Amino acid sequence: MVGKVFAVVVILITLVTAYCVIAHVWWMPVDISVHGPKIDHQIEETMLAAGVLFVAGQIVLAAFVFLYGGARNKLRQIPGGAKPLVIFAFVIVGAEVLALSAIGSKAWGAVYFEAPDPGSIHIDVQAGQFAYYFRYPGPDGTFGALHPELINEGTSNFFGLDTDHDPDAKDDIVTAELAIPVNKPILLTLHSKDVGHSFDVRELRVQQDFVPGLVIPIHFTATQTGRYEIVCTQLCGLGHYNMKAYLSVLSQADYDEWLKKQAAMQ
Amino acid sequence: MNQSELMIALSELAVATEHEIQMEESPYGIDKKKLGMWIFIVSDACTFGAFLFAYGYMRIGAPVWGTPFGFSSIMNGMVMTAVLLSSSLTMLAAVRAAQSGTKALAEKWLAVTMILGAVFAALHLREWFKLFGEGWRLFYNPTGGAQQFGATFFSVTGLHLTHVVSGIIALAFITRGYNQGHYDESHVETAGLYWHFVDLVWMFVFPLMYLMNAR
Amino acid sequence: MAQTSVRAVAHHAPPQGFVRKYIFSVDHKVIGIQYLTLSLVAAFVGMALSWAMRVHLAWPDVRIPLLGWLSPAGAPGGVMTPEYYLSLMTMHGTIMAFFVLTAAPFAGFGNFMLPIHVGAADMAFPRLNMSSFWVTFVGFLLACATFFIPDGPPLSGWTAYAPLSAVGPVAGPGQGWGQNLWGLSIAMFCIASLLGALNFIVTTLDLRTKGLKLSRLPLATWGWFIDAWVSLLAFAVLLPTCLLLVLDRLGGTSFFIPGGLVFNDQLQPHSGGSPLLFQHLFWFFGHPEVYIIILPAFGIVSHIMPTFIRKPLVGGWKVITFSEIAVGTLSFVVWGHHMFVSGMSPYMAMVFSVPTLFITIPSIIAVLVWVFSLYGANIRFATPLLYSLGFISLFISGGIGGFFLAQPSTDSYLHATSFVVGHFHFTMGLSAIFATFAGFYYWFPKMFGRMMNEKLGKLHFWITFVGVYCIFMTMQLTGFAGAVRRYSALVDDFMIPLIPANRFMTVAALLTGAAQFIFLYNAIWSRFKGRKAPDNPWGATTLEWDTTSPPPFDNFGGRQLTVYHGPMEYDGEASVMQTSPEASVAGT
Amino acid sequence: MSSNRELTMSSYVGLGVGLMLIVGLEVILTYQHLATRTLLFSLLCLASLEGFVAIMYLMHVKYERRILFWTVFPATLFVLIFLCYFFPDAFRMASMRLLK
Repeated sequence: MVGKVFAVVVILITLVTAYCVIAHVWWMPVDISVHGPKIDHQIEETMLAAGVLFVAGQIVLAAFVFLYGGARNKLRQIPGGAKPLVIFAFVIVGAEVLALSAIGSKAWGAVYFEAPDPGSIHIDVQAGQFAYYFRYPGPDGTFGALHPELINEGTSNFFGLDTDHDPDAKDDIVTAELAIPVNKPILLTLHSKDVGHSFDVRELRVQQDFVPGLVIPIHFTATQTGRYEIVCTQLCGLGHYNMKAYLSVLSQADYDEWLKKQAAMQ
Repeated sequence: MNQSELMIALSELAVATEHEIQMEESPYGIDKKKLGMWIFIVSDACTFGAFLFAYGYMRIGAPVWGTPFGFSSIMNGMVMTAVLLSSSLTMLAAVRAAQSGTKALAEKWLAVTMILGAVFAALHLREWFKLFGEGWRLFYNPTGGAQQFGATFFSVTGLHLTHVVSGIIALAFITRGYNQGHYDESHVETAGLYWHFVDLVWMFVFPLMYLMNAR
Repeated sequence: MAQTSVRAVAHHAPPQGFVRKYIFSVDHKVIGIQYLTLSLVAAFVGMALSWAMRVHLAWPDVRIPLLGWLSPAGAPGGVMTPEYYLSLMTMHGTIMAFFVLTAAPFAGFGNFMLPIHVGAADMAFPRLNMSSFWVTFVGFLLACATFFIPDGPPLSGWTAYAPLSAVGPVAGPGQGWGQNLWGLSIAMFCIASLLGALNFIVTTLDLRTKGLKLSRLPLATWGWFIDAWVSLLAFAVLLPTCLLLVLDRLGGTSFFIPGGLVFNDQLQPHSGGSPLLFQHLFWFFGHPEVYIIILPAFGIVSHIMPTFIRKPLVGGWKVITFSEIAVGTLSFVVWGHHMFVSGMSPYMAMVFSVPTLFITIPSIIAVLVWVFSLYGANIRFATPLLYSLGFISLFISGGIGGFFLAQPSTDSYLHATSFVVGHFHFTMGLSAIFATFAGFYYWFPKMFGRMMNEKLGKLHFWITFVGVYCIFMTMQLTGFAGAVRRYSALVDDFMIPLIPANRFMTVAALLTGAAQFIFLYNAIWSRFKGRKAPDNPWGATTLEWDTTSPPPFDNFGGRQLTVYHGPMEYDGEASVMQTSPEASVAGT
Repeated sequence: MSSNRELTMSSYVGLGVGLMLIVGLEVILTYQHLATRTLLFSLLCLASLEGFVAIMYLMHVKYERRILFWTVFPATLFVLIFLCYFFPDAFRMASMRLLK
């Protein structure tokens, strides 16, 4: 009796879980990046492989518990002993994980092994407790040097730019929102002001930590206009849950307009 | 009398006497204290390893490292190495004497070992105070190079020095017990193993912390 | 080639007086019970913390009873501040991972049972064993003390990523003495674990009774033995990590703190350190730690199952043991999968990903062994077996999540989401807890000489089993919607739709947690009022069932034990004790 | 490996002198103005040689059963070798530094 209840409970849990996954009760938002479909594809492949193992594992467990409760049965051993199990694990699961890592490495490589397009729009990103700031190089196309000792929130010198002496810094445009043109390759250089943070845009399929002391490059191309949330996913202190910014993917014309407006506000 | 009462009675009988029980032989064929010391050494070697790898990591990542040790410091290190190495040999002599049953001789060699250990520690502290005098701190590099030099040097050698000092204390403890007959030659041998390990670590610390930082 | 050696065994006399007998006792059985008691207290503390967090996530404005009294600053009027939420989360992780999951199945049951399993009178180094426990105890007190100091408990998570955890109070609340105490507490835990592991290894190798070849070791002992090796090497690396962290905080060094950091417009005096070094050192320990938690669970479940299915495991001792060894070994080369998006070299991601995927092979072999051993069995559904079956189901459910997190491409989406939280709660948290419960119900008669109540035990099982699925499967699946972990409030546009799911999890967590009081009641009631246990209530074969319940001070009353069989001599109703010279019934 | 013919005490003294000579060689190498990488490599090789001799003779492993050697060495080297996985990030730290 206990065994039969156990079997039914396990099967029910398995079915509910499978339903939630198949019906996409909680699922990824639609992808808006060029590299994203590769990642989505990989997640689906993995879900298929892992899902089959999950359902099969739970069902076999439930079936055996259902069938072999009590002392009435004649004891039997699985034919062939452990050998077929070990062979199954090595051959089937081994092949599966090899296939996954072979295909998966391409999805990873598309983001991290390829150099950014030389024509990318370069935007500098700084994370601090608990806000992001973005910096566009301005008309001269060069970023001014960073002087952390000059950082002053009161005068809105978030990056520590020496605008008095550094000609490169004079025309840098600093914003609290990230705007990018659609269908253009973008290069972000991430650096942190204080502790570790992260740059996570779910729709872009981009998540990358800021490492204090290092500049971490990341590149992508967005394919749909819209407004998306950038959230921090690396524990950074009390305001962690509330640390966010917005990513606006604009048409080229809107982007130029926006940039002009921002430059005027500096 | 039921079974459990019988067993309790038996167990009380058993603890009163020393009796012989047949056991599986240890696969290593050595005393359990010695095996325990070996296992400790494996884990302690990993701890030192992690410290030294952190040092390597800091050093690779630093744009300017700076190499502060002049020839006199290196010579001091040479002398320290010689002292520690001789203490290993005297320890060996102590173990041999203990094994051959010449207790007084073993105690004498143990005393020499402790003295050599103390000399090593004294030389080491002299080096430290010299560096303090030059302005080195855990967090400060007076030559303007990477501030990690002080941090890595003092923490790695400090950990080693802690091992030396606790080794001296352990040796003193064991010598006393050996003298009073609580401990036997197997305790001396196990302590010796630890002492050699401290020497072994120094064989890596000296080239990596001193020689790699020679001017 | 049965080599035996005759050794004179000098027993230490049974201790006299309350302090020697129950507090500073060198008896491994008392120490085992001390560890289990410590873990039980820690588990209820950790659970209370998780209750408070879950209630706050689901209903942020609810006043939580007692919380306002515990910390007037952290939870004014019982409504917690964001930083206090993070502190509770940090301490929940620390207490659960170290003082419950590492301590109970390994140090707790291992201490009580391992010497008995090998037929010894005590551990190899009883006094060392006692000091291991008391160092752990002081470590636990230090961790708990953080709640009562003015600086408040740390909030950097159980991973304590630098530089947040390393720069000191400038980084915000919770970065004062709470974080220092945390570092010291974990350093003490490391030392205790190292000494404990050393003791386990030497006891298993050197104190086996006549005839107990390694091939005849009980499977739980194999689990603890392999686990001792993994702990020995992994904690050896966490210890320097904690020391360096404390040095950064108190000594002003910059191991983990780079230059150019600015807090409140003030440039910090540090330079040249690397946060990634901390992550590497921490995860070099941290990933094996997951297996330190789960390997004793593997052992306990493999030990318990044959008794209740009345047949040996498929493949005998070899297949399960070799898969445990493979898991333990591989656990040291996969830590980088925690760091795929952390700024680590992307090429290293591939180096870590492949072994991480391959570690599924020995894990799946272990699961297949358990599941296919049920084939053609005569299952007796006692509570210990139910918990073992629950363990298998939970381990499968969590294990499949590993496929996603082992690959950098899929992890780059799922990293730091509640998918990860659900995954590790299934694989290491709940699996280890279920195995601990299985062990507790199984060994309780031996430890205290009384049976536990089966009805309450089963009730406890059903509520817990269904409850944890409701909590953590929901948690795992909401991760696909990108739900970020470690958020003290759900305020982002995409997080708000997840509030109903979070309320569901909270209700399930409150009910599941409440069910643990059934267990507590059952344990305490049975301890004093339970049915008297016979020496071998389950019809098992290993050495602990070959002595009285509870065992006498030197375990076997000074008898000469000779082992003739492996631990799995079951054939339906028939079974043969390991020490019985009768013929084998299972052909192992 | 396992043999009962232990060295005599005077041979041990000889061994100690030999180890000291290796240390001397290390010091001499230090002052040859080698490239840092070459110096590190040769110092590590010499130190490993010294360590090996110390473990085998001073710490007596040569005269124990083989299994002790095969327990102690693989376990320690396993950890030390895989700790090397850190270093790609150390080089990254040098090349991707925020403040030059």
